[in-house]
Amino acid sequence: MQVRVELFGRLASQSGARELTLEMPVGATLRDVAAALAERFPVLTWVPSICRPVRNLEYVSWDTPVTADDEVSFIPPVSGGV
Amino acid sequence: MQVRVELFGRLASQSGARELTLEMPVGATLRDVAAALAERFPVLTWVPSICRPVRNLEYVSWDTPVTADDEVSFIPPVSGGV
Amino acid sequence: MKLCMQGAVFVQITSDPLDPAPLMRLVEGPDMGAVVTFSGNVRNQNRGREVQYLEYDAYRPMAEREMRAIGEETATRWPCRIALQHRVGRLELGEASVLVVAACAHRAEAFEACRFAIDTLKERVPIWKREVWQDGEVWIEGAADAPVSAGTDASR
Amino acid sequence: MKLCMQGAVFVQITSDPLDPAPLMRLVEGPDMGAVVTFSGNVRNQNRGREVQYLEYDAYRPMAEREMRAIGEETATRWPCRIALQHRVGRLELGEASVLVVAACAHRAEAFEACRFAIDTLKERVPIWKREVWQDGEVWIEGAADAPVSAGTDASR
Repeated sequence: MQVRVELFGRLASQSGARELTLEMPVGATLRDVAAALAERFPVLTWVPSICRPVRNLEYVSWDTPVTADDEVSFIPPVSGGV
Repeated sequence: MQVRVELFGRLASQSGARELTLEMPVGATLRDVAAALAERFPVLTWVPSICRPVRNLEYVSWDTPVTADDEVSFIPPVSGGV
Repeated sequence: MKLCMQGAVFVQITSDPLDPAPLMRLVEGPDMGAVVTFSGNVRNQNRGREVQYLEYDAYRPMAEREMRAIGEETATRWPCRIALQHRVGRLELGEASVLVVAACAHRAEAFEACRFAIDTLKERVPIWKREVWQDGEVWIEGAADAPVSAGTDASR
Repeated sequence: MKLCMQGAVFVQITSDPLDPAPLMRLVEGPDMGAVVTFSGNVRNQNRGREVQYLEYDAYRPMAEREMRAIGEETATRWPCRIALQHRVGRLELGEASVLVVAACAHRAEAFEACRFAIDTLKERVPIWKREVWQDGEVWIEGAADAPVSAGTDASR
Protein backbone atom coordinates (compact mmCIF):
# COMPACT_ATOMS: atom_id res chain seq x y z
CA MET A 1 0.00 0.00 0.00
CA GLN A 2 1.02 3.62 -0.55
CA VAL A 3 1.70 5.94 2.38
CA ARG A 4 2.31 9.64 1.89
CA VAL A 5 5.04 11.17 4.07
CA GLU A 6 5.30 14.91 4.66
CA LEU A 7 8.68 16.32 5.65
CA PHE A 8 9.30 19.65 7.44
CA GLY A 9 12.04 21.52 9.20
CA ARG A 10 15.22 19.50 9.55
CA LEU A 11 13.74 16.46 7.81
CA ALA A 12 13.04 18.52 4.71
CA SER A 13 16.34 20.42 4.67
CA GLN A 14 18.46 17.32 5.22
CA SER A 15 16.64 15.08 2.75
CA GLY A 16 15.91 17.75 0.16
CA ALA A 17 12.34 16.43 -0.05
CA ARG A 18 9.13 17.87 1.38
CA GLU A 19 6.86 15.04 0.38
CA LEU A 20 7.24 11.48 -0.80
CA THR A 21 5.29 8.26 -1.16
CA LEU A 22 6.52 5.02 0.37
CA GLU A 23 5.33 1.54 -0.53
CA MET A 24 4.61 -0.23 2.78
CA PRO A 25 3.34 -3.75 3.54
CA VAL A 26 -0.14 -4.08 5.01
CA GLY A 27 0.06 -3.91 8.81
CA ALA A 28 3.06 -1.58 8.83
CA THR A 29 3.32 0.79 11.80
CA LEU A 30 4.62 4.32 12.12
CA ARG A 31 7.90 2.79 13.31
CA ASP A 32 8.13 0.81 10.08
CA VAL A 33 7.48 3.94 8.03
CA ALA A 34 10.32 5.76 9.84
CA ALA A 35 12.61 2.83 9.09
CA ALA A 36 11.64 2.88 5.41
CA LEU A 37 12.25 6.61 5.36
CA ALA A 38 15.73 6.17 6.84
CA GLU A 39 16.42 3.54 4.22
CA ARG A 40 15.50 6.01 1.49
CA PHE A 41 17.41 8.87 3.17
CA PRO A 42 20.21 7.49 5.36
CA VAL A 43 20.73 11.02 6.75
CA LEU A 44 17.38 10.64 8.53
CA THR A 45 18.34 7.75 10.82
CA TRP A 46 17.96 10.09 13.82
CA VAL A 47 14.20 10.41 13.23
CA PRO A 48 12.90 7.60 15.49
CA SER A 49 14.96 8.74 18.48
CA ILE A 50 14.09 12.46 18.20
CA CYS A 51 10.67 12.76 16.60
CA ARG A 52 7.06 12.16 17.53
CA PRO A 53 5.03 10.31 14.88
CA VAL A 54 1.91 11.85 13.36
CA ARG A 55 -0.80 10.18 11.30
CA ASN A 56 -3.45 12.23 9.51
CA LEU A 57 -2.53 15.40 11.43
CA GLU A 58 -2.67 13.75 14.86
CA TYR A 59 0.06 12.74 17.26
CA VAL A 60 -0.03 8.94 17.66
CA SER A 61 2.25 6.22 19.05
CA TRP A 62 5.02 4.45 17.14
CA ASP A 63 2.96 1.25 17.23
CA THR A 64 0.00 2.77 15.41
CA PRO A 65 -0.65 0.96 12.13
CA VAL A 66 -0.91 2.91 8.91
CA THR A 67 -3.45 2.27 6.23
CA ALA A 68 -3.48 3.09 2.52
CA ASP A 69 -3.58 6.80 1.71
CA ASP A 70 -2.68 7.82 5.24
CA GLU A 71 -0.66 11.01 5.52
CA VAL A 72 2.28 10.51 7.87
CA SER A 73 4.82 12.87 9.34
CA PHE A 74 7.57 12.91 11.98
CA ILE A 75 7.77 15.91 14.27
CA PRO A 76 11.09 16.98 15.82
CA PRO A 77 10.86 19.09 19.00
CA VAL A 78 9.00 22.25 18.01
CA SER A 79 10.18 25.81 18.13
CA GLY A 80 9.94 26.21 21.90
CA GLY A 81 11.68 29.16 23.50
CA VAL A 82 11.31 32.93 23.60
CA MET B 1 -0.45 77.92 58.86
CA GLN B 2 -2.11 77.23 55.51
CA VAL B 3 -2.52 73.71 54.20
CA ARG B 4 -3.82 73.00 50.73
CA VAL B 5 -6.24 70.07 50.40
CA GLU B 6 -6.97 68.40 47.06
CA LEU B 7 -10.24 66.52 46.69
CA PHE B 8 -11.00 63.79 44.14
CA GLY B 9 -13.57 61.16 43.38
CA ARG B 10 -16.24 60.90 46.04
CA LEU B 11 -14.70 63.66 48.19
CA ALA B 12 -15.00 66.10 45.30
CA SER B 13 -18.48 65.08 44.19
CA GLN B 14 -19.94 65.11 47.72
CA SER B 15 -18.33 68.37 48.82
CA GLY B 16 -18.63 70.17 45.50
CA ALA B 17 -15.01 71.30 45.93
CA ARG B 18 -11.82 70.05 44.25
CA GLU B 19 -9.38 72.17 46.20
CA LEU B 20 -9.45 74.25 49.35
CA THR B 21 -7.11 75.82 51.88
CA LEU B 22 -7.47 75.11 55.58
CA GLU B 23 -5.95 77.14 58.41
CA MET B 24 -4.28 74.62 60.75
CA PRO B 25 -2.34 75.11 64.01
CA VAL B 26 1.39 74.36 63.95
CA GLY B 27 1.95 70.70 64.79
CA ALA B 28 -1.32 69.53 63.23
CA THR B 29 -1.32 66.02 61.81
CA LEU B 30 -3.08 64.50 58.80
CA ARG B 31 -5.74 63.30 61.24
CA ASP B 32 -6.32 66.89 62.35
CA VAL B 33 -6.63 68.03 58.73
CA ALA B 34 -9.25 65.37 58.07
CA ALA B 35 -11.17 66.56 61.15
CA ALA B 36 -11.01 70.15 59.96
CA LEU B 37 -12.20 69.03 56.53
CA ALA B 38 -15.19 67.22 58.08
CA GLU B 39 -15.99 70.35 60.05
CA ARG B 40 -16.07 72.37 56.85
CA PHE B 41 -18.00 69.64 54.97
CA PRO B 42 -20.02 67.53 57.41
CA VAL B 43 -20.81 65.12 54.53
CA LEU B 44 -17.14 64.06 54.62
CA THR B 45 -17.11 62.59 58.15
CA TRP B 46 -16.50 59.15 56.59
CA VAL B 47 -13.06 60.19 55.34
CA PRO B 48 -10.88 59.07 58.31
CA SER B 49 -12.41 55.61 58.43
CA ILE B 50 -12.24 54.94 54.66
CA CYS B 51 -9.30 56.90 53.24
CA ARG B 52 -5.52 56.76 53.27
CA PRO B 53 -3.83 60.11 53.94
CA VAL B 54 -1.40 61.59 51.43
CA ARG B 55 1.05 64.45 51.92
CA ASN B 56 2.92 65.95 48.97
CA LEU B 57 1.92 63.08 46.67
CA GLU B 58 3.03 60.32 49.04
CA TYR B 59 1.05 57.92 51.18
CA VAL B 60 1.85 58.67 54.85
CA SER B 61 0.35 57.76 58.25
CA TRP B 62 -2.44 59.64 60.02
CA ASP B 63 0.07 60.82 62.64
CA THR B 64 2.32 62.55 60.12
CA PRO B 65 2.54 66.28 60.87
CA VAL B 66 1.82 68.80 58.15
CA THR B 67 3.83 71.92 57.56
CA ALA B 68 2.95 75.18 55.84
CA ASP B 69 2.27 74.92 52.12
CA ASP B 70 1.99 71.16 52.21
CA GLU B 71 -0.42 69.64 49.70
CA VAL B 72 -2.68 67.12 51.39
CA SER B 73 -5.20 64.63 50.07
CA PHE B 74 -7.29 61.70 51.27
CA ILE B 75 -7.51 58.65 49.06
CA PRO B 76 -10.54 56.34 49.13
CA PRO B 77 -9.99 52.77 47.89
CA VAL B 78 -8.90 53.09 44.27
CA SER B 79 -10.61 51.77 41.17
CA GLY B 80 -9.66 48.13 41.71
CA GLY B 81 -11.45 45.48 39.70
CA VAL B 82 -11.67 44.37 36.08
CA MET C 1 2.59 62.62 19.37
CA LYS C 2 6.11 61.38 20.06
CA LEU C 3 6.22 59.20 23.17
CA CYS C 4 9.42 59.13 25.20
CA MET C 5 10.59 56.72 27.84
CA GLN C 6 12.48 57.79 30.93
CA GLY C 7 14.94 54.98 31.37
CA ALA C 8 12.98 51.73 31.05
CA VAL C 9 9.61 53.26 31.96
CA PHE C 10 6.90 55.24 30.20
CA VAL C 11 3.83 56.50 32.08
CA GLN C 12 0.99 58.71 30.98
CA ILE C 13 -2.45 59.82 32.10
CA THR C 14 -4.54 61.10 29.24
CA SER C 15 -8.12 61.88 28.30
CA ASP C 16 -7.56 60.65 24.74
CA PRO C 17 -8.56 57.14 23.60
CA LEU C 18 -5.82 54.59 24.32
CA ASP C 19 -3.96 52.73 21.57
CA PRO C 20 -1.66 49.81 22.44
CA ALA C 21 0.28 49.89 19.15
CA PRO C 22 2.55 52.90 19.86
CA LEU C 23 3.22 51.62 23.39
CA MET C 24 4.23 48.23 22.04
CA ARG C 25 6.60 49.86 19.56
CA LEU C 26 7.95 52.02 22.37
CA VAL C 27 8.96 49.16 24.69
CA GLU C 28 10.13 46.73 22.02
CA GLY C 29 13.87 46.30 21.70
CA PRO C 30 16.41 44.13 19.86
CA ASP C 31 16.81 41.70 22.75
CA MET C 32 13.16 41.72 23.84
CA GLY C 33 11.69 38.42 22.67
CA ALA C 34 8.39 38.72 24.53
CA VAL C 35 5.91 41.58 24.77
CA VAL C 36 2.85 41.17 27.01
CA THR C 37 0.06 43.75 26.83
CA PHE C 38 -2.82 44.18 29.24
CA SER C 39 -5.83 46.23 28.20
CA GLY C 40 -8.58 46.93 30.75
CA ASN C 41 -11.82 47.66 28.92
CA VAL C 42 -15.16 49.08 30.08
CA ARG C 43 -17.66 46.25 30.60
CA ASN C 44 -21.35 46.58 29.86
CA GLN C 45 -22.27 45.22 33.27
CA ASN C 46 -20.81 45.23 36.76
CA ARG C 47 -22.14 43.78 40.00
CA GLY C 48 -25.39 42.93 38.25
CA ARG C 49 -25.96 46.47 36.92
CA GLU C 50 -26.19 47.57 33.31
CA VAL C 51 -23.46 50.14 32.90
CA GLN C 52 -24.08 53.11 30.59
CA TYR C 53 -20.66 54.68 30.82
CA LEU C 54 -17.79 55.31 33.26
CA GLU C 55 -16.20 58.53 34.36
CA TYR C 56 -12.63 58.30 35.67
CA ASP C 57 -11.19 60.88 38.04
CA ALA C 58 -7.50 60.97 38.95
CA TYR C 59 -5.21 62.77 41.34
CA ARG C 60 -3.02 63.29 38.32
CA PRO C 61 0.41 64.31 39.65
CA MET C 62 0.28 61.65 42.35
CA ALA C 63 -1.10 59.03 39.96
CA GLU C 64 1.72 59.64 37.49
CA ARG C 65 4.24 59.48 40.28
CA GLU C 66 2.81 56.18 41.56
CA MET C 67 2.67 54.73 38.06
CA ARG C 68 6.31 55.66 37.53
CA ALA C 69 7.27 54.08 40.87
CA ILE C 70 5.44 50.89 39.90
CA GLY C 71 7.17 50.87 36.51
CA GLU C 72 10.58 51.32 38.12
CA GLU C 73 9.93 48.59 40.67
CA THR C 74 8.72 46.23 37.96
CA ALA C 75 11.78 46.91 35.78
CA THR C 76 14.01 46.22 38.76
CA ARG C 77 12.39 42.89 39.57
CA TRP C 78 12.10 41.66 35.97
CA PRO C 79 14.56 43.22 33.55
CA CYS C 80 12.15 44.83 31.11
CA ARG C 81 10.94 47.94 29.40
CA ILE C 82 7.44 48.88 30.49
CA ALA C 83 4.71 51.36 29.61
CA LEU C 84 1.72 52.24 31.82
CA GLN C 85 -1.06 54.44 30.50
CA HIS C 86 -4.40 55.35 32.09
CA ARG C 87 -7.28 57.25 30.61
CA VAL C 88 -9.45 59.72 32.55
CA GLY C 89 -12.76 61.39 31.83
CA ARG C 90 -15.81 59.77 30.27
CA LEU C 91 -15.37 56.29 28.76
CA GLU C 92 -17.94 54.43 26.72
CA LEU C 93 -18.57 50.67 26.81
CA GLY C 94 -15.72 48.67 25.31
CA GLU C 95 -13.17 51.48 25.47
CA ALA C 96 -9.83 50.83 27.16
CA SER C 97 -9.27 52.57 30.50
CA VAL C 98 -5.76 51.26 31.17
CA LEU C 99 -2.86 49.73 29.23
CA VAL C 100 0.25 48.02 30.57
CA VAL C 101 2.87 46.78 28.09
CA ALA C 102 5.95 44.88 29.31
CA ALA C 103 8.80 43.78 27.03
CA CYS C 104 11.32 41.24 28.32
CA ALA C 105 13.86 38.84 26.86
CA HIS C 106 11.64 35.81 27.62
CA ARG C 107 7.97 35.21 28.04
CA ALA C 108 7.73 34.01 31.65
CA GLU C 109 9.15 37.29 32.95
CA ALA C 110 7.08 39.38 30.54
CA PHE C 111 3.86 37.82 31.84
CA GLU C 112 4.97 38.25 35.46
CA ALA C 113 6.09 41.84 34.98
CA CYS C 114 2.86 42.86 33.23
CA ARG C 115 0.71 41.12 35.83
CA PHE C 116 2.58 42.63 38.76
CA ALA C 117 2.37 46.13 37.28
CA ILE C 118 -1.39 46.07 36.61
CA ASP C 119 -2.17 44.43 39.97
CA THR C 120 -0.11 47.04 41.82
CA LEU C 121 -1.57 49.88 39.76
CA LYS C 122 -5.07 48.77 40.69
CA GLU C 123 -4.10 48.73 44.37
CA ARG C 124 -2.49 52.05 44.84
CA VAL C 125 -2.71 54.48 41.93
CA PRO C 126 -5.21 57.22 42.94
CA ILE C 127 -7.72 56.89 40.12
CA TRP C 128 -11.42 56.34 40.72
CA LYS C 129 -14.28 55.36 38.54
CA ARG C 130 -17.84 56.55 38.70
CA GLU C 131 -20.23 54.04 37.22
CA VAL C 132 -23.34 55.48 35.60
CA TRP C 133 -26.50 53.47 34.84
CA GLN C 134 -29.86 54.45 33.40
CA ASP C 135 -31.19 55.35 36.85
CA GLY C 136 -28.27 55.97 39.15
CA GLU C 137 -24.56 56.14 39.71
CA VAL C 138 -21.89 55.18 42.27
CA TRP C 139 -18.22 55.61 42.88
CA ILE C 140 -16.47 52.25 42.77
CA GLU C 141 -14.18 52.18 45.80
CA GLY C 142 -12.42 48.82 45.70
CA ALA C 143 -15.08 46.22 46.55
CA ALA C 144 -17.56 48.86 47.78
CA ASP C 145 -20.04 51.19 46.10
CA ALA C 146 -20.12 54.75 47.41
CA PRO C 147 -22.73 57.47 46.87
CA VAL C 148 -21.81 60.19 44.42
CA SER C 149 -23.78 63.08 45.97
CA ALA C 150 -24.09 64.23 49.54
CA GLY C 151 -27.86 63.79 49.60
CA THR C 152 -27.72 60.07 48.85
CA ASP C 153 -27.51 57.75 51.81
CA ALA C 154 -24.23 55.85 51.88
CA SER C 155 -24.86 52.22 51.03
CA ARG C 156 -21.75 50.93 52.76
CA MET D 1 -8.87 41.17 5.12
CA LYS D 2 -11.90 40.34 7.20
CA LEU D 3 -11.00 37.99 10.07
CA CYS D 4 -13.64 35.59 11.33
CA MET D 5 -13.82 33.60 14.52
CA GLN D 6 -15.17 30.09 14.69
CA GLY D 7 -17.01 30.09 17.99
CA ALA D 8 -14.68 31.64 20.54
CA VAL D 9 -11.49 30.86 18.63
CA PHE D 10 -9.54 32.39 15.74
CA VAL D 11 -6.39 30.75 14.37
CA GLN D 12 -4.23 31.59 11.42
CA ILE D 13 -0.85 30.76 9.93
CA THR D 14 0.36 33.44 7.56
CA SER D 15 3.49 34.66 5.83
CA ASP D 16 2.38 38.30 6.22
CA PRO D 17 3.67 40.54 9.01
CA LEU D 18 1.58 40.16 12.18
CA ASP D 19 -0.50 42.99 13.64
CA PRO D 20 -2.07 42.64 17.10
CA ALA D 21 -4.64 45.42 16.59
CA PRO D 22 -7.16 43.52 14.42
CA LEU D 23 -6.86 40.45 16.67
CA MET D 24 -7.58 42.53 19.74
CA ARG D 25 -10.65 44.03 18.07
CA LEU D 26 -11.72 40.54 17.02
CA VAL D 27 -11.74 39.04 20.53
CA GLU D 28 -13.04 42.06 22.41
CA GLY D 29 -16.64 41.91 23.51
CA PRO D 30 -19.13 43.84 25.61
CA ASP D 31 -18.53 41.75 28.73
CA MET D 32 -14.78 41.30 28.22
CA GLY D 33 -13.09 43.59 30.71
CA ALA D 34 -9.56 42.27 30.23
CA VAL D 35 -7.57 41.62 27.06
CA VAL D 36 -4.08 40.10 27.37
CA THR D 37 -1.84 39.97 24.31
CA PHE D 38 1.40 38.03 23.90
CA SER D 39 3.73 38.90 21.08
CA GLY D 40 6.81 36.72 20.47
CA ASN D 41 9.44 38.77 18.63
CA VAL D 42 12.69 37.78 16.88
CA ARG D 43 15.65 38.51 19.17
CA ASN D 44 19.02 39.70 17.89
CA GLN D 45 20.82 37.03 19.85
CA ASN D 46 20.15 33.49 21.03
CA ARG D 47 22.34 31.06 22.95
CA GLY D 48 25.24 33.50 22.61
CA ARG D 49 24.98 33.81 18.83
CA GLU D 50 24.23 36.94 16.82
CA VAL D 51 21.11 36.16 14.87
CA GLN D 52 20.73 37.59 11.35
CA TYR D 53 17.24 36.35 10.63
CA LEU D 54 14.91 33.43 11.26
CA GLU D 55 13.09 31.20 8.85
CA TYR D 56 9.95 29.46 10.13
CA ASP D 57 8.66 26.25 8.61
CA ALA D 58 5.27 24.78 9.52
CA TYR D 59 3.28 21.65 8.91
CA ARG D 60 0.45 24.00 8.10
CA PRO D 61 -2.74 21.91 8.19
CA MET D 62 -1.61 20.14 11.35
CA ALA D 63 -0.38 23.36 12.94
CA GLU D 64 -3.71 25.08 12.34
CA ARG D 65 -5.52 22.08 13.71
CA GLU D 66 -3.37 22.04 16.85
CA MET D 67 -3.74 25.77 17.31
CA ARG D 68 -7.51 25.45 17.07
CA ALA D 69 -7.49 22.59 19.59
CA ILE D 70 -5.42 24.71 21.98
CA GLY D 71 -7.80 27.64 21.51
CA GLU D 72 -10.82 25.46 22.19
CA GLU D 73 -9.23 23.94 25.29
CA THR D 74 -8.27 27.38 26.58
CA ALA D 75 -11.77 28.75 26.03
CA THR D 76 -13.20 25.78 27.90
CA ARG D 77 -10.93 26.23 30.91
CA TRP D 78 -11.19 30.03 31.09
CA PRO D 79 -14.34 31.48 29.53
CA CYS D 80 -12.77 33.70 26.91
CA ARG D 81 -12.47 34.62 23.28
CA ILE D 82 -9.02 33.88 21.93
CA ALA D 83 -6.95 34.42 18.79
CA LEU D 84 -3.74 32.56 17.89
CA GLN D 85 -1.69 33.61 14.90
CA HIS D 86 1.73 32.36 13.75
CA ARG D 87 3.90 33.69 10.99
CA VAL D 88 6.01 31.50 8.67
CA GLY D 89 8.78 32.23 6.21
CA ARG D 90 11.65 34.64 6.71
CA LEU D 91 11.46 36.99 9.71
CA GLU D 92 13.81 39.87 10.40
CA LEU D 93 15.02 40.97 13.84
CA GLY D 94 12.27 42.52 15.96
CA GLU D 95 9.42 41.13 13.88
CA ALA D 96 6.65 39.19 15.61
CA SER D 97 6.53 35.45 14.94
CA VAL D 98 3.50 34.64 17.08
CA LEU D 99 0.53 36.44 18.64
CA VAL D 100 -1.91 35.18 21.25
CA VAL D 101 -4.76 37.45 22.35
CA ALA D 102 -7.18 36.37 25.10
CA ALA D 103 -10.22 38.38 26.16
CA CYS D 104 -12.00 37.50 29.42
CA ALA D 105 -14.37 39.16 31.85
CA HIS D 106 -11.61 39.66 34.43
CA ARG D 107 -7.86 40.02 34.33
CA ALA D 108 -6.70 37.00 36.34
CA GLU D 109 -8.30 34.61 33.88
CA ALA D 110 -7.15 36.62 30.84
CA PHE D 111 -3.52 36.34 31.97
CA GLU D 112 -3.89 32.62 32.70
CA ALA D 113 -5.65 31.87 29.42
CA CYS D 114 -3.06 33.73 27.33
CA ARG D 115 -0.15 32.12 29.19
CA PHE D 116 -1.59 28.63 28.89
CA ALA D 117 -2.25 29.05 25.18
CA ILE D 118 1.24 30.29 24.27
CA ASP D 119 2.97 27.71 26.51
CA THR D 120 0.96 24.89 24.95
CA LEU D 121 1.46 26.25 21.44
CA LYS D 122 5.22 26.24 21.98
CA GLU D 123 5.08 22.63 23.15
CA ARG D 124 3.08 20.97 20.46
CA VAL D 125 2.31 23.04 17.40
CA PRO D 126 4.48 21.73 14.54
CA ILE D 127 6.38 24.87 13.62
CA TRP D 128 10.17 25.06 13.50
CA LYS D 129 12.62 27.86 13.29
CA ARG D 130 15.91 27.94 11.46
CA GLU D 131 18.28 30.44 12.96
CA VAL D 132 20.71 32.05 10.54
CA TRP D 133 23.94 33.85 11.57
CA GLN D 134 26.69 35.47 9.58
CA ASP D 135 28.57 32.18 9.32
CA GLY D 136 26.14 29.36 9.92
CA GLU D 137 22.65 28.17 10.69
CA VAL D 138 20.77 25.61 12.81
CA TRP D 139 17.29 24.31 13.32
CA ILE D 140 16.11 25.11 16.84
CA GLU D 141 14.54 21.91 18.16
CA GLY D 142 13.37 22.69 21.66
CA ALA D 143 16.51 23.06 23.77
CA ALA D 144 18.76 21.54 21.09
CA ASP D 145 20.42 22.84 17.95
CA ALA D 146 20.22 20.60 14.89
CA PRO D 147 22.18 20.76 11.63
CA VAL D 148 20.35 22.13 8.62
CA SER D 149 22.11 20.18 5.89
CA ALA D 150 23.00 16.53 5.67
CA GLY D 151 26.71 17.26 5.31
CA THR D 152 27.02 19.08 8.61
CA ASP D 153 27.86 17.02 11.63
CA ALA D 154 25.04 17.02 14.18
CA SER D 155 26.08 19.02 17.22
CA ARG D 156 23.68 17.27 19.53
